[in-house]
Amino acid sequence: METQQGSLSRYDHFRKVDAVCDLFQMAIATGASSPADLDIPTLMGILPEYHASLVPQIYPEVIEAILKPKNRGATLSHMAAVKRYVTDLTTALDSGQPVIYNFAVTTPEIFLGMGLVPLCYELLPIYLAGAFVGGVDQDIDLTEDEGIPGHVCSAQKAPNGALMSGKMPMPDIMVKTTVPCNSSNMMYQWAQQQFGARVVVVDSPYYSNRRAFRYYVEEWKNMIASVERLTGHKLDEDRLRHHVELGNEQLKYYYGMQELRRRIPNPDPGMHRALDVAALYLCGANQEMVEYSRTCYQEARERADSGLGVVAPGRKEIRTVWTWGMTPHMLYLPDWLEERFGMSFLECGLSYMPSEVVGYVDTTSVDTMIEGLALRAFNMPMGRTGMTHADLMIEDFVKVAKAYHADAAVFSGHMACKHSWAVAKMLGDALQERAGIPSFKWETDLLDTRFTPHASAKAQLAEFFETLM
Amino acid sequence: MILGCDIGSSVTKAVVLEDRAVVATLRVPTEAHADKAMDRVMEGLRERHKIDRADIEETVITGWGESRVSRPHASQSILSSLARASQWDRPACRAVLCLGAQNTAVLSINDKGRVMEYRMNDKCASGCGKFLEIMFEALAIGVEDSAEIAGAADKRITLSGQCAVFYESDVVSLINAGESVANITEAILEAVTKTVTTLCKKMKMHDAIVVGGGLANNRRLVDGISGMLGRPLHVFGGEPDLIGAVGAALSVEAAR
Amino acid sequence: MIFAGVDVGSMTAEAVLIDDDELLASTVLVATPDPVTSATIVMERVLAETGLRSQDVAYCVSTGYGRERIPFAQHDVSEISCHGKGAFWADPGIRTIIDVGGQDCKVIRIDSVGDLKDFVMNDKCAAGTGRFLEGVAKTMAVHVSELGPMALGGVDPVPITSICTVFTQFDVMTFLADGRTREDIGLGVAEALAVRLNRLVKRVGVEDRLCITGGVAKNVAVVRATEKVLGHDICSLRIDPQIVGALGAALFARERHAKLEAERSKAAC
Amino acid sequence: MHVEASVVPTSASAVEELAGLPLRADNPYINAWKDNGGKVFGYVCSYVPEELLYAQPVGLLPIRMGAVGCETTEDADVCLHKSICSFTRCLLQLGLSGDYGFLDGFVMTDACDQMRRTYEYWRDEVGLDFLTMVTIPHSVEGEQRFAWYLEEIRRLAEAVAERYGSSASDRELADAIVTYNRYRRLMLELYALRTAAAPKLSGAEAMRITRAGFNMPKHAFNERLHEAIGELAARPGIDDYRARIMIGGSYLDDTFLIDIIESTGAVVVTDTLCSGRKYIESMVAEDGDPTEAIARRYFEHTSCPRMIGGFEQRLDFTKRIAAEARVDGIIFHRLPFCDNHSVENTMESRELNKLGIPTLNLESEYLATDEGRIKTRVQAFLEKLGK
Repeated sequence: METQQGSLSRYDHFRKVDAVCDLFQMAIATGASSPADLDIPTLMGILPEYHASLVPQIYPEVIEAILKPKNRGATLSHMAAVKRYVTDLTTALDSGQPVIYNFAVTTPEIFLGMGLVPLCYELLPIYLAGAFVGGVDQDIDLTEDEGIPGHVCSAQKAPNGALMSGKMPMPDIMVKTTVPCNSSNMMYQWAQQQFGARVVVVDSPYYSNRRAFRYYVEEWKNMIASVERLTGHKLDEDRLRHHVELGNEQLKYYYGMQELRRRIPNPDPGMHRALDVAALYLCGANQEMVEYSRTCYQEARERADSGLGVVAPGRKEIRTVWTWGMTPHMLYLPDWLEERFGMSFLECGLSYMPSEVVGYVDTTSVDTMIEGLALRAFNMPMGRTGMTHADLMIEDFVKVAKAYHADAAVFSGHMACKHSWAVAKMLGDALQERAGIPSFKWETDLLDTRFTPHASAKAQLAEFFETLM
Repeated sequence: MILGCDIGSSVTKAVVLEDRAVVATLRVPTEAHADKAMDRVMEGLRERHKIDRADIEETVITGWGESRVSRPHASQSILSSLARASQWDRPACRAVLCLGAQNTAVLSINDKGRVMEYRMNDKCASGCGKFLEIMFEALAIGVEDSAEIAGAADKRITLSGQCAVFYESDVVSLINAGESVANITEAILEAVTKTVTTLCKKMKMHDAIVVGGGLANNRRLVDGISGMLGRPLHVFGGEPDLIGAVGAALSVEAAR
Repeated sequence: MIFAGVDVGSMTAEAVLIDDDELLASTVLVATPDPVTSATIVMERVLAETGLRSQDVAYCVSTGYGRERIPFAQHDVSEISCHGKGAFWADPGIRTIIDVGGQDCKVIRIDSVGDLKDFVMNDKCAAGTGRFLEGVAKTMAVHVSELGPMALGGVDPVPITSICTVFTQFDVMTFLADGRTREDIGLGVAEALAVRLNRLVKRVGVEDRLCITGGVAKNVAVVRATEKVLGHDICSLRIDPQIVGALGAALFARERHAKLEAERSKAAC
Repeated sequence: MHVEASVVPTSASAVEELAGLPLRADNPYINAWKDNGGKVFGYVCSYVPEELLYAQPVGLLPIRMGAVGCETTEDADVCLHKSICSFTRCLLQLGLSGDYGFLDGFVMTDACDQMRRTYEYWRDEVGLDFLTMVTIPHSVEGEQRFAWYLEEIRRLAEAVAERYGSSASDRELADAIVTYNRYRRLMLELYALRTAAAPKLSGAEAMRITRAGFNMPKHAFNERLHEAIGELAARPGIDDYRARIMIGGSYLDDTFLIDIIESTGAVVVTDTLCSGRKYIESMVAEDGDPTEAIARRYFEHTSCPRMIGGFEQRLDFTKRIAAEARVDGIIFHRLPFCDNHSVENTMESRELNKLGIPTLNLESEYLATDEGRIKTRVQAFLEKLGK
């Protein structure tokens, strides 16, 4: 572990994410395959004080999950990639780069191409909520104490609280696509007002058609021009190409895994969906992230080739599509369900990106690269279905349910996500009528662990799998 | 003889089946202690029905207290118990509505009595028995008398609000505004009727709906829901609150 | 001169008589569903206590939920202002008041003369109110007044996670079933309530001195827990915290009467 | 199309007629319009270019849909989860229950996530002869965004032409523009009567009259409003009020909140609602290409909170209106789950409080019944103002 300095030690969120990577890597390095095998006292003895102080806050279920053979490789490589990303980010910030936050569906490549290391505003709270008990609850409270109501999305309340408490650096620029919702758009305006951030808008038109896409590409070009103007960093073709190529390679494995998950039994562990999404948000960021994707793909591939699935052999597999998405603060949930009920997690609203539509970014010229990245953003989770008629989301999931041979659907509705709650009924009916599978809807919050406590979430899901399956 | 017990958080319901026929029924307070409740059941069976532990071939438990009973027993999920009991009561049954103290559940079941889909009142307590208890406490009347009291209503009041607590303050405001108890009672029952009906409509329900649970005794509710659904509701054989217990006991019969 | 204040809430009704600046008498009773009945009874009681007759009262102000409908009150003032006024009379050093009522709680900020400066009221949710505690007490088959002392014996507070008052009662039942002690449950509930009050206080900020009014102020466990989360001492008033609203109303009665007198004499000459 | 001739006013007094105008199926003007072969189009959002519809030779009457009088949302709740705002659910309820059966068309926008997501239910469950959407960029900066909006409304015009076989000439558009500008000027006169030292009408009366304007052909409304203004000007003003209040926040067309405020002796003298003062702000240019002029006005008028980068402009608007009406305080209202206005209200309150303008933030359902709790807050707010 390198000695921490600069913004890495100054900002608690950076430090914490970096430390949790160390901890997970260490735990796996011990070779233990379950928490019982871990010699905690000895480990605590050799851990730096800060790291040791974090150990008791980590979800035991997460430790249990990452130590399992099926999750070890992916976790190790993912943590390495995140550490590398945090290092790149903090190094850039320490060398005086402006603080630029990007919304999840604007690809990092475009900023990396300008020699900027962007930080996805929502990303670090998502990691921390997954690893630590009540990970970002206090940050959410800080924001609500300012008068922001409970029904506003915690994906922005958490980072807002982190900014208020100095856990993340104050923003210079924030780049926001106006997809997917009013809630996030209001919270970026709030950040502009409270922290004096400069918000650059990428207007995402309603409709998902050619005309809308042309407009969207224009919006991207204007955004790039604004960021160039505000930062003095110019988009460099070769630098952009380098990161786009990394991204393309990552996508190759991403699509590959989507294919593998259609197999029976499904060879791809459910807990990876959350990691994959985080990886997608950081697509093209570094070589290690490519390694992560390759590791996931190859491990799944080997399982598939030897006819193995993530569900114990001989056990009935319950194949599920998660029509809203996973629940970040319950990172371990898919693994828990695989173990208890033989559930396998095929695809979710936050992981589905149609390869036949998005494909790979054409690296011929700056223009083709910008268009390609815009196309990916346009069809990324949230980007694709968040700002158009509900039909697209419904068609996508009926297609997925059929192509992936799903037995059931689970809608883990994030309470703040009004536009998807308005579709839930149509979606459930369509899946029942056209794919013949039942849907289970439950209410939760993306990051706030108090909305539906883990115990009650587990009880509700257990009831569903016990009763229907 | 098979003993089926539905240990609710406040009341424990028990039935004894012999050849799929009810030979004894019993209700005892749970008082938050599942084991004690089971002892009381055994005691009651002995004293009131002359049925000894030895006569019971098997005991099947369902409901809130199931996991809290230390004595060995078979267990059943409450939802499958509801499904089984309903079809036992009415073989044509393809849907169940259970109006319990803590939960309102709607199930659609196939001809084998298997649960195909279900909906329950989620975080929101409105529409469950406990909710009515609390509302009527504010009015100082009993749930059992509510249907009759509501009969005297002479004015239609609409209660908005989404959860029990919202309703409660609405009710208090109405009381303070001098509304008659009858009118408020009717408004509360109407609100619950709508909540439950909406829950039912969220799911494709096939005809022949059996309704069970303690609230199924409330004619005003049952008729109201049936009216809004435009479907007949069959109240579970005589003692609707026993539906869970009967279903649990039937699981053994089913197994054979 | 005698002034009266009557405070009709959703759970209790209080009446206070003052003679100029002296607190003559006060009465608290459990409210009936009808505020007018409650007000009438509580006023009769307080008068009976002092042997005074209703016509001896120079001016009466009502507050609380039924405030507009009290026939014998000449004027009504919101309970928010009344709690500020009453607490300030009891202790002029008070700047922040947490009032936990039957179905809602308020945080009230007052200035150096006891006038309302700012306030915040819980959104439509009875979580963290008197009714919340009552429900819990009922589930544990104890009187709500026993909850505080009992909770002080708690060592390992249970986690109260449910936000819904109704479901909290089911949680409590489950804790009992799982063999948790009433003390631990009581403490868990007190801490949950303290956390909710803290969230509310954060919205308007706190300025010393701080006090709690309403029935819940008598719950030692809640008061201590709140002090802990807030990181502020809570001073206890020299009067029954439950009558603060009614006292404030009586003080407003005195003010209002003086104002009207002044106007009348101005009109006369 | 002129229908006023075929409508027998319910009252000789224009104020009474407008303030008491029946809604929906009982509305005599809407019925007369249809009897004359006209079509009635509904819309909800103030980004729908009414002139463009009103100008159509086929005779399109745009009415702003509200849900006043809706008593339950039981059917809408089957479709929409409870985390969808109650106005959206009430409106869909009226659609499902047939109360809006008289509508020929509905022009929606994507301004609000919750409303836009009911499009499919209106299409599949309610069913209308004509249903379309005008989509709006989330920022008004930059010509390409305006161009998108302009294209959207040109497409709306084309769709209408395609469906009804005729389209509005520039002349007809220009007439509609004149009519609507007159409507806005008259409404501003009405507001001037409200903001007088001794207001000539209560906030509740004003809202009812405004609502009539949403539900009448503007020709007819302009005439009656003109008379009403005369009647009101002749009235003695209200001079015994306790405080001058301005309201703002979520969409509001029900007098529930104003009634509570005015029951405490205060008078609501103005607002910044998109269904009120903001709605009549700024005119359409009467020269140049009419469609483009219309687009400019609708796209660039004081924005909805969902418009990123428009906060300063909205705050300035609030300050200006508050000063114009010399208000003692501002009451911001939000519907539960309304993201746009809940955050906007909090942002505006902070800035206004810094300037010493007192604000109160309230939340209540569209079908609110908790009068007591709201009144307590309002009364305490007035007491805080020393009123």
